[in-house]
Amino acid sequence: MIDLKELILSKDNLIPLLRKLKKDARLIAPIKNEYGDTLFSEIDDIDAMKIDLHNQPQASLKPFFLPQQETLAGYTVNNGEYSFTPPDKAQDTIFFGVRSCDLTALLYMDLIFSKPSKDATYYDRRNHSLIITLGCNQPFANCFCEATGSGPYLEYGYGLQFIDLGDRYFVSAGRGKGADLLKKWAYFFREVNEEDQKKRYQLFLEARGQFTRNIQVAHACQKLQEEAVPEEIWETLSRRCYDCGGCAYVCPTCTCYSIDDMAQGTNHGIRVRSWDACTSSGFTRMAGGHNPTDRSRYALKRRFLHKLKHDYAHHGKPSCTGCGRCVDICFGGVDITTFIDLLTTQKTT
Amino acid sequence: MNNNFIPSPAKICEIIHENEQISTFRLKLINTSIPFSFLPGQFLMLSVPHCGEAAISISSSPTALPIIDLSIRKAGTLTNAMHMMKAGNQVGIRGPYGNPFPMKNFVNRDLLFVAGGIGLAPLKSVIDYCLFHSNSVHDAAQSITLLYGSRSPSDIAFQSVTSNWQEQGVNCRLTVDEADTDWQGNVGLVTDLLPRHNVTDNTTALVCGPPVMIRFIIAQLSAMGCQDEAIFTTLERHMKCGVGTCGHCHLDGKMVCMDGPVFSLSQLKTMDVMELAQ
Amino acid sequence: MPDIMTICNYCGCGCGVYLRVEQNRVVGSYPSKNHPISRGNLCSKGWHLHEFIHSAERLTEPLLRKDGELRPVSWDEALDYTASALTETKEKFGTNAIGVLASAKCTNEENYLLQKLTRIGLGTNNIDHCARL
Amino acid sequence: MTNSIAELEGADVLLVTGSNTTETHPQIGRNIITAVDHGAKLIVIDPRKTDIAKEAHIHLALRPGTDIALINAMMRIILDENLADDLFISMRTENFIALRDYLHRLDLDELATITGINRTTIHEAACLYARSSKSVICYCLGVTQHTCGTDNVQAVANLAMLTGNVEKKHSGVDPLRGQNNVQGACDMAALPAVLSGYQNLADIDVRNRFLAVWGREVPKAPGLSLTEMTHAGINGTIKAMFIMGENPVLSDPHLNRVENTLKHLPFLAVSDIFLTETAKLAHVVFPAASFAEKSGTVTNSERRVQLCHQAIPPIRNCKPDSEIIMQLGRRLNCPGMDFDTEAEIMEEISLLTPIYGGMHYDRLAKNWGLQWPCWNRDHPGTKFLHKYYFARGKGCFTITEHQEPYENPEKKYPFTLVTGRGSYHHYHTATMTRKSRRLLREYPEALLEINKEDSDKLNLRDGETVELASRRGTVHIKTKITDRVQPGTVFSSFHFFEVPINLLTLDAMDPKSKCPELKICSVNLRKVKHD
Repeated sequence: MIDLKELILSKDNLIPLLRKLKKDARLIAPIKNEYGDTLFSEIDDIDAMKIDLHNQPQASLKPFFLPQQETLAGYTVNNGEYSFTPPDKAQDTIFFGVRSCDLTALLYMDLIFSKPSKDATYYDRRNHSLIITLGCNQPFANCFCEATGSGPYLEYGYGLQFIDLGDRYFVSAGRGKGADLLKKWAYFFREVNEEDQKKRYQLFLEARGQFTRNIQVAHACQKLQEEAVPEEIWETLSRRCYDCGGCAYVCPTCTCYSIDDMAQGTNHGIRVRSWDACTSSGFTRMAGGHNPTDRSRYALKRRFLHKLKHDYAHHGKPSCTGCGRCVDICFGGVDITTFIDLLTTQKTT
Repeated sequence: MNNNFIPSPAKICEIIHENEQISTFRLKLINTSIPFSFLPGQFLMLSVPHCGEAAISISSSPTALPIIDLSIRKAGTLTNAMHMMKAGNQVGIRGPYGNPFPMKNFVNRDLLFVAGGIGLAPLKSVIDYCLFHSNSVHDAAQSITLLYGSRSPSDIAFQSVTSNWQEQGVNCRLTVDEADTDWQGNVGLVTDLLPRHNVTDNTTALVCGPPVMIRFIIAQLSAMGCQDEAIFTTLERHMKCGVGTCGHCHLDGKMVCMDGPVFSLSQLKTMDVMELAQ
Repeated sequence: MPDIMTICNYCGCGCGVYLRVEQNRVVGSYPSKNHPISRGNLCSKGWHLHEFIHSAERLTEPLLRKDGELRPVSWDEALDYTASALTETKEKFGTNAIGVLASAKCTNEENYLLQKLTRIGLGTNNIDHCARL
Repeated sequence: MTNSIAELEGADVLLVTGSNTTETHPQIGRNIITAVDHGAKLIVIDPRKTDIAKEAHIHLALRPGTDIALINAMMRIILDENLADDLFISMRTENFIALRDYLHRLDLDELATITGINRTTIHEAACLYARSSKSVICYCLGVTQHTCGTDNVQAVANLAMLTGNVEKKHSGVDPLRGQNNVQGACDMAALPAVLSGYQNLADIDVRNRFLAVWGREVPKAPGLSLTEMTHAGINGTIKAMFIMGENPVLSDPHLNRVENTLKHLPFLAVSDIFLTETAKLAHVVFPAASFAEKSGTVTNSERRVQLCHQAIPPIRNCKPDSEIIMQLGRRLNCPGMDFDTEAEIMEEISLLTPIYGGMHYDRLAKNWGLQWPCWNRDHPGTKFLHKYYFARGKGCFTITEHQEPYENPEKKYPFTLVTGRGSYHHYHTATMTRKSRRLLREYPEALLEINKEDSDKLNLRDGETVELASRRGTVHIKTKITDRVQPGTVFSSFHFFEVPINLLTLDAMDPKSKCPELKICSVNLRKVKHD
């Protein structure tokens, strides 16, 4: 009897395996499209679409579990009667080629959306999902997952974890669905030998040495527990925040949202949940105009402290997963790494 | 799994016009088989057709169930639309959410309520609850005093309620910022009324109103010797979910909708809140 | 359905934006990383580009003023009425009594067609748009 | 723009004038900020302390409407300091001597007084700009929306030519285009005096070419400009109008006059996606498809022609504007109104428009479109203009003289009102942005920016409503006390129909560009007792 926790998949068998998986579920993987963008996309024709495992997917898995805009309920108003209908149900989905940082982010979202009771639409999608990750042998340009403890390989959380050993994948199974899958398609795999183990370990060590950015995340988290951030840091950063919301939208762990009604006619409409950004001034403004947040000075305070101070205090680790997506896109050049650099290089007064 | 965001329809049974800006909407759930209970200080997410939702604190006492009162001031789109509604119309509610006032702590205490404007709404729930239990040996408060400030005589809300309370032994002191010719009562801010009252070891203060008022009253109460643990307020923040996930009411590591909206001063002092800012 | 690439409808930067479509509704907009202008981010307007498309306030029927009020009519009626009103103006006051405003929000093809129509269909060079505003 | 947007990042000195770039052109702002972070120097000319001005190494907060005086002063200093690019001037330009002599007659102290900026600061800015060979100028409507707009633009061009900062990568003069297809609408000749690709309406060869393709003669006489059409009043020569996707009732200056003109038109047809303030005045309103419901091309600020793809079918009974125009055209017996696809229309455009000569859909689909001029199928497009020659041969220096704004503050109207876009979240008349709940939430109402010094004098609180009046009209608006504006100046956007700020603005026009002086007018403000 072979151990179903760890197996080897020859690269030749990848497409055949995915083809089987696709029979029972929607299959989503990073696809490089005609515009040169690598996006998680649904695979209709597995032979025609190019799965791209060499570039970082532009967006994380967040849009699939907490979409930019989703319908929470439909409503009707008839003769003063007001009623609501629940949204469509999720379908079984397998995600392939997910990076460690993005799965870590998903595990964080699981936590956020489990209290006080499980968020219905989020958990509906989550319960219908299986995540197959790909450990990172080579970090991307802006990555710093080592510093946030969310990569380059993972210990848990995945359905299956693939590690690229060159001509083959080292596959580890998580509990439940992942293990079942290996059992069902065992004939595609072979057992792990000592050579495979060694190579995996070697690659892991090498991967850790290849980060180009040295971001002092742990130091920053520690420092935030101990002392207040100097006002001038908030002001320097906030002056450069041009209110696009991009950092929050591309962030795999930014879960802030808004709920609004969208009328579709005089007597019906939909209640939608959509991404929101705590960096925007309307985020905290109350009806009547009063706003407890002074954006000109603290536009970024809430976001950075939430990630690095409060979540660290609550969960023992920051909710930044080091995916680096927010790094090059900030209009003012004031992303979370700028903050960490400012904070950790600043002399204590 | 229940969809956390689908409200239950409720009917507006009665609308009490409090003043030009504030009305109290008396609601009843359409489906009476839905179990519903709450404690003073908790709030609901109110849905008004096409307007979305807003967090509104319940102004009636749980002892008045199945009646649920929401006292609402015209402030934005939703509240203005609410004021256009008529008795018999339906709205949606979900909740209750948030931490209530620690009612058990109020037994045998001298309760001092300080409110400004619509801020009386959540405190009204507490006062009604206390009065309901005033004959019970185990649940009654020692005494109840209310200091209530309004901008002008025509802005005074809950007029019949306060006179009713007066009859039931509540020491009600009303004041207005600007008097008109008919006004016989106090003129000035609530902060002017407060020093005329005794604060003892047995005083528990409940404060609700505009942030500036809260700030000054809390400072005064502390100066008068009131303990941090015996001063309570309820914070108002923009909220979207009520269940601690949307992030809007995030306050220095806490969620006002889950960890509040009722906070004691000792809790507030550990947080960075504008109500205490200098 | 794969997301559709288009160009942002707001300012003159011209960001590459993907529109996310579900059941014939646009439910999201996000930047292209590879596009030379957007480079992985949009401004606040761009990130919310999809929100006005399905607004309940959209015009959905042709309207014709009857008894002082705009009332829904068929396309044929609206177009016939317009064509005859323009023809009548031309006959009565000459071609230069007609003025046309094109749009900096519409496509090149639409602007091209409109100035062509103005110049040879209506017979005037009275065409402009809000370039200066 | 003569440059590509991406080139800005490589510039050494950026001079931004009359542009609130980070708010109105966020991606261009992003390039400028990146350039600054990489060590480039930034000079901003703007009466307001905008977010981009806060990043400036030198912020020239001039008195509104004194751009020419400022640039003339800078040029004089450049001459005095021997920083002019003599080789460039002799090889590539003409009429330099006249400009030089004119500049030498100017008194620098007097110019400095006009602008309200001290001489040393102007000196510093002039030298900074002139000393670099990779200096780029970005300007926007803050330069053009003046009675002297054309001269302002010319002054900017003079400055660039004087220092040889044109014709190269990372260096040039870049007007930033406001709307997604302002550039394209101009290219397509939605203009009264040119044919597509800026071809001369009077040129007989051009006319013959159009006649051959269109099958009908193009009228000879140049047409009326937008302002001439919409401001003629009840007795104007225009008796019927067709307006596609514009809202002049809110966007144009001196609104009373626009509304009055349009209201009294015997016939007005409007095609739009929303019932705009303009559409409300129409006799016929066509429900147009939005950008997501049609395909076509648009041309951005850097002359890049890009494809837009249809995402969804037109909603309900809407139709794309192209369909509306062609159906109308056929009813008017206009020839050539039977295109099957957008690509087919572009083929005709390419045929008639040399700068679009190589713009075919199959090419545009790749590589994010093409930048004009693109003369033929093999041409790769043009990243920066004026590479080997100015469009008209040599660049011509033209003397520009300072002229006072049409209105100056005086006793009855002591403040200068500057208008523009007011936030990251709204766009023009906010017809679209207001329909987005989120964008509306971020900036829900019109605000009048006023300096604390002025608000103190008038005893105004932040958020208090004031009555704002000019010689033409009055609006009520909430104040926002800020140091973004200088004392004596107030600022407001024109996004909100509830506060139609253009009731106040001037329709006095630049005689050459016909661009109205929207940017400045004189106003008075008064506290309003309890609302």
